[in-house]
Amino acid sequence: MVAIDLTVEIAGLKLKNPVITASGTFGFGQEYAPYVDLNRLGAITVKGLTLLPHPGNPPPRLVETPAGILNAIGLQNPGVDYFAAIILPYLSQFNVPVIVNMAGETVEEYAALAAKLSKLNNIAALEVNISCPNVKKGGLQFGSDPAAAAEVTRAVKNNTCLPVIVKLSPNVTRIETVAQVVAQAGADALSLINTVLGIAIDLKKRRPILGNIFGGLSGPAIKPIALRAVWQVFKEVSLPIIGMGGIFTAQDALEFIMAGAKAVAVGTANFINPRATIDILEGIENYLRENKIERLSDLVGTAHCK
Amino acid sequence: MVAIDLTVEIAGLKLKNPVITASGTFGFGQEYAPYVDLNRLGAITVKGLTLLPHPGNPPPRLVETPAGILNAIGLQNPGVDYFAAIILPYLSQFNVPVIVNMAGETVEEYAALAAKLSKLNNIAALEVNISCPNVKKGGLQFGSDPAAAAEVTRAVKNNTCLPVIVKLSPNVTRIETVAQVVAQAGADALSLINTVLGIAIDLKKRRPILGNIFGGLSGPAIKPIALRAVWQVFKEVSLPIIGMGGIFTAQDALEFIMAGAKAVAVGTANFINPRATIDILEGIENYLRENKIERLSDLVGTAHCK
Amino acid sequence: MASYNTVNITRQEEIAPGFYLLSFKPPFLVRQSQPGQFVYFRCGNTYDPLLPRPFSIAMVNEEKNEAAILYQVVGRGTALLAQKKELNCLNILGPLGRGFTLPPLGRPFQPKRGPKGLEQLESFPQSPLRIAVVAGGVGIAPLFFLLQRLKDLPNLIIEVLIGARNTKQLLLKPEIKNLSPQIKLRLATDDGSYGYHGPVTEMLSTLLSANKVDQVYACGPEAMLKTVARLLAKYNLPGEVSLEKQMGCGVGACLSCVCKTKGDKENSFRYSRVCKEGPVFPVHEVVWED
Amino acid sequence: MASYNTVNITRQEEIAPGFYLLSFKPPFLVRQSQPGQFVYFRCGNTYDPLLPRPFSIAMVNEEKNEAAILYQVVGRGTALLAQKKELNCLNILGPLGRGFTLPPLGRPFQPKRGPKGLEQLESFPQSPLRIAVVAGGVGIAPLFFLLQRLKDLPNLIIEVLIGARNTKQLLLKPEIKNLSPQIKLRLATDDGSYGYHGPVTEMLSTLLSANKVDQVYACGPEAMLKTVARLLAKYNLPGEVSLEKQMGCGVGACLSCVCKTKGDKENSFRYSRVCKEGPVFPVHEVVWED
Ligand SMILES: Cc1cc2nc3c(=O)[nH]c(=O)nc-3n(C[C@H](O)[C@H](O)[C@H](O)COP(=O)(O)OP(=O)(O)OC[C@H]3O[C@@H](n4cnc5c(N)ncnc54)[C@H](O)[C@@H]3O)c2cc1C
Ligand SMILES: Cc1cc2nc3c(=O)[nH]c(=O)nc-3n(C[C@H](O)[C@H](O)[C@H](O)COP(=O)(O)OP(=O)(O)OC[C@H]3O[C@@H](n4cnc5c(N)ncnc54)[C@H](O)[C@@H]3O)c2cc1C
Ligand SMILES: Cc1cc2nc3c(=O)[nH]c(=O)nc-3n(C[C@H](O)[C@H](O)[C@H](O)COP(=O)(O)O)c2cc1C
Ligand SMILES: Cc1cc2nc3c(=O)[nH]c(=O)nc-3n(C[C@H](O)[C@H](O)[C@H](O)COP(=O)(O)O)c2cc1C
Ligand code: FES
Ligand code: FES
Repeated sequence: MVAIDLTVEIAGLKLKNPVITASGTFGFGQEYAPYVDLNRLGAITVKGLTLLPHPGNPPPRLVETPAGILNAIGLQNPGVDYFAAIILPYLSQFNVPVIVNMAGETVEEYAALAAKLSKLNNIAALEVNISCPNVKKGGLQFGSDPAAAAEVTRAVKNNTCLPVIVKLSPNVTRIETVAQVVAQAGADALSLINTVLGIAIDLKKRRPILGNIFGGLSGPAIKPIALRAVWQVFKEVSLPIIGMGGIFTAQDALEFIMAGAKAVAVGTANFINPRATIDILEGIENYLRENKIERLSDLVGTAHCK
Repeated sequence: MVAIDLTVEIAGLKLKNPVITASGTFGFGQEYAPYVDLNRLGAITVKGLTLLPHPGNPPPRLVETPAGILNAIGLQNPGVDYFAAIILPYLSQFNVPVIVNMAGETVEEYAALAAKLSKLNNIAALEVNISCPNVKKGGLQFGSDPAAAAEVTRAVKNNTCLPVIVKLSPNVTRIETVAQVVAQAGADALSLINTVLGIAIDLKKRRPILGNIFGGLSGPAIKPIALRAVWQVFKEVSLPIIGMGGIFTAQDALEFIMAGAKAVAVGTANFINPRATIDILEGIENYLRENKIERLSDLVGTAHCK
Repeated sequence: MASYNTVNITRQEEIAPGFYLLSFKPPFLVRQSQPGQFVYFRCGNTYDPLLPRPFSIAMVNEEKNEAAILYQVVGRGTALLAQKKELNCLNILGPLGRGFTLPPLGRPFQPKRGPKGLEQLESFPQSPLRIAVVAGGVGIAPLFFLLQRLKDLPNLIIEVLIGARNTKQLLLKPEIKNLSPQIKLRLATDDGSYGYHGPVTEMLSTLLSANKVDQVYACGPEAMLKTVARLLAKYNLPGEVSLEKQMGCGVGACLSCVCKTKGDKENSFRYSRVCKEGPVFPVHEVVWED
Repeated sequence: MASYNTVNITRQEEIAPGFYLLSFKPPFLVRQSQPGQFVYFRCGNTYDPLLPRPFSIAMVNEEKNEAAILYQVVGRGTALLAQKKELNCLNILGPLGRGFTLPPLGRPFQPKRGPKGLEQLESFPQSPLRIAVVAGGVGIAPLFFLLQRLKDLPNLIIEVLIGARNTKQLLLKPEIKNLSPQIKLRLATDDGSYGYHGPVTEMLSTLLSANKVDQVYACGPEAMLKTVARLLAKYNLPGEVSLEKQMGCGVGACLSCVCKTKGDKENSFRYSRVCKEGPVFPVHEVVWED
């Protein structure tokens, strides 16, 4: 039996395997620790963190849709200080890189948060969620305006030595353009994709179901959209890509890798199968073994070759 | 039992009820005539027509995805002359308004097609599909560039006296902006939404499944996205909206109406249930009766009221 | 600690039209589960419906280490579940959440957050403690398991109040009577086809005004629970309610299932997770919304 | 004309591991259906899997007006279908598409499009006509129905060639023998566990080179059909093949299911709908791709 090399390098960060948890779907690791040996994960990306604690959106916050879910959690989180004092020490027990997903409503907030986080030990990388409303620019998302996306990226880069992964929104006309712009602004890697904007209506109340009206669509329903984004960005931008969006099985993960992702993140699937990450990891390994592919990296982007 | 008023007026066009077939999913009506009494439909929107016959994309053209399908038919159609000679006379036997969905690769093509169609009898309205690659501008879709969308709209308007419905693509950063711009360019109504751009990978061949690589996602999976588009456009633009995207049941249709659609189009659902249009029509009527709503129009946009 | 395992259905029975009792050998020791806790599992195998569904543990058989849920078919998931047969398997996550506190209640209240006059409770005659268990429809599910545990406790007077649409939907009547002869059962139907004609909360109101209740456990539709909360506030009595919210993960990770609970400051609130801090909450901690 | 109706399953049987024969009373008169036509229906009730699945009519019983399909479990839809029981209902659309042309073939070819030497066929001895029916795996399905019709025609010599992975997957052997003593059955397996050891097309090749066949009907994996097409071109013989493509509507409306067929001009092609112009095509009309 040949040894299979599952390691991945993303922006200087070495992961023992490509399976990462997607931000917001795995809490701070703790809740899933009874089901998953956290040490086996490629990395853990924690729930989106803000400078100050955030109460989040009024419920209902989640609604099931065909083969998907719409969520509008609204960044409920205990803030960076609590994270530093309580959560990071907990996670540091494990032998797993911690990626911190960060959010803010102004460029300054992102900058300050990056600076604070960079003083902490045991953080492997920052993932910048730019699908947040830019309150200074009328609430339009940073991620839907290439200039604002670049500004946030620069602000974070200027305040950290950690690898910076920028997480792009699919709710744009050309995701490749946003990718290019944040690459130029210094991003070290890209996460693709965040959720797709949607709503759901309550027929009985004749009102939107979610407290926030709008929500983000995730799960198998968006897999074709996410794969497309990975495909497009891989073609035009040379940064490493963490692919996500509807990855439920090893097959799904392999499709993302063939489309150009170096690593994959598992989100909604955790809710359906708390051991999804491990099942996917083992499935990828089996696939490589059966197909006599010694290095996972040999598979990245292969679907682009004729 | 009170009489229920299901009539809808869109851009001066009176429909006996709000249930329309979505372009490309109902052929030219003929194929579904064994299953559906075409006279009962609010309108039939035919497959996208071009000036000259079009062979379409190489197969595979369709792949099933979770709660959806990806298609890349590529506008295979017999061209406007064949349509005028053979199809339109066939459809004219029925007592149902015919909406002609039109496509082109240059502004001139749209203009010429509009002029030709406007000379024919028995066409109720034109639906302008702007999700086509603009060959003169490097293949970017007309619909993803507000200026190009406006140009196409004006070109069609200048060459017809028929009501002009512009069908918008969801693959844009702000669909409201495109809606506003085409409204200013003279559109009489809007169809929302066309399919969402996606891809699928064949794990065995390690290649994209579709002959065209990219395809358009439709079906229940995209319903939250389509509802969101209707909601956003209804808020900012006063043109009548034909809502579509994953409408499979009367409940779905009613949600679109509450979100702001005056009429609805049924696409992928026809494939799953060839009588979907009629089931939806009857379901809407029953809902109105049970809820003692005398006019369908009283329900349009109600989800926006607090 | 919660577990995640594949188990077989040992029995599935339609105990009333549209209501099913489904038994299984849970992947956890039923002795270690609390009434009010729930299990979380998928009713089908495809991506639609996608999410697992939460069901309260309704019944346990400690000798056989069997548990059962009692559910009503309300949508697609429960319709799929109803088609399952013996030996079909389920991937069960559980037991999850915080269950009911066994009596006497009152301890969980911090005076500063409790309703005025709570101190009175502390001076109540220690025995017997008069408990009202109030169920609306299928809300009897977690309460039946609670009754299985309460019946063995000393010095309790237990009144069970159940309200339902009609006679047929009054669930588990004989089973409750069999639990213990001490349990007094009062029934109400919306259509008057059995027992009291009207909402179950009116029966509760009568008992409360006659000063016959020291504390309450309730589960049922939100509107009913709100009325229970209002009544308990009026009479300054403690109680616990089991809430329902749409869930994502079921384990506290996604923050989907939150409800408003009282915060540290006057009129402040926080969002608590029904799957983790709940589903059972002290009635006075919940901030009820319209 | 095709119909769309709900019907009950009258019987479902696993005739070999992973292969099922499912009988139903179709909503159409089986007498009016042609071998090679198919039915289109959903295997589940939820949005995943979403589309109906096409299955060839494999068998009819005209007295009882029953039809059957023979299918292999290959994915989620067929796995769901295999779980169905008698009396479960299906919403069947059909019969759809263009079936096999009864012999003699040859008529559908326009000389300008046919292979060179086609004119020879017209001068073949009128009787008996030697027909080879070539099936790969579950491809026997439409061909069995074809045999049910062929067996009653005069002046035919019928050879049935079936290839499969292994003995177990050689389907409907006894049923074919029962059809008529005249039918000669030749079997091949990939693993050599029964009959000829190798692809079924090698048996066909031998027959063709011995000049023992006048025309061919075939159904099976695309690679097999391509080989059949190559052989028939080589020997200038007519034949028909049943193709498979992913379908959307099943009725010709969506243009999803196209395959390349010869166009009017030399080397030109057109896209033909497998659900409407097919699934059966004259073998020489198909433009085979790699
Ligand atoms: C902690 C908890 C314990 C529960 N215990 C029981 C029980 O013992 N017996 C019982 O019959 N029911 C119980 N429920 C409710 C049960 O989970 C829902 O009835 C079930 O999920 C509906 O699934 P469905 O697919 O049939 O309905 P759907 O088609 O999904 O929806 C039908 C209706 O149920 C609501 N619903 C759907 N999913 C949920 C969810 N996850 N939580 C709450 N409401 C939902 C929808 O809003 C809708 O109004 C419990 C809920 C919670 C949160
Ligand atoms: C005209 C026609 C007649 C057919 N007759 C039979 C028959 O008699 N017996 C039989 O066993 N099979 C038959 N098939 C094939 C059958 O339709 C597929 O095996 C079935 O749709 C697979 O469904 P699934 O959900 O189990 O597989 P999936 O999970 O959908 O996919 C498994 C594999 O089947 C392929 N597939 C899926 N859907 C289709 C489709 N609609 N058309 C073609 N390939 C598909 C996929 O590409 C994949 O490789 C026929 C196909 C056609 C087009
Ligand atoms: C409940 C929930 C909460 C999420 N919270 C965050 C978040 O805080 N920050 C972020 O960048 N993405 C967040 N996401 C997006 C996911 O990380 C992921 O990008 C998306 O869900 C697509 O992947 P999936 O389909 O596998 O879930 C959240 C998703 C869900 C479902
Ligand atoms: C097979 C197929 C072909 C389509 N062809 C066209 C077309 O020619 N022109 C067009 O404007 N939209 C076309 N569409 C888009 C539909 O009209 C509709 O906007 C979309 O499918 C969303 O609705 P649905 O989810 O109900 O299918 C097509 C969709 C499908 C599935
Ligand atoms: S369901 Fe995820 S936190 Fe409660
Ligand atoms: S499946 Fe729609 S045209 Fe054939």
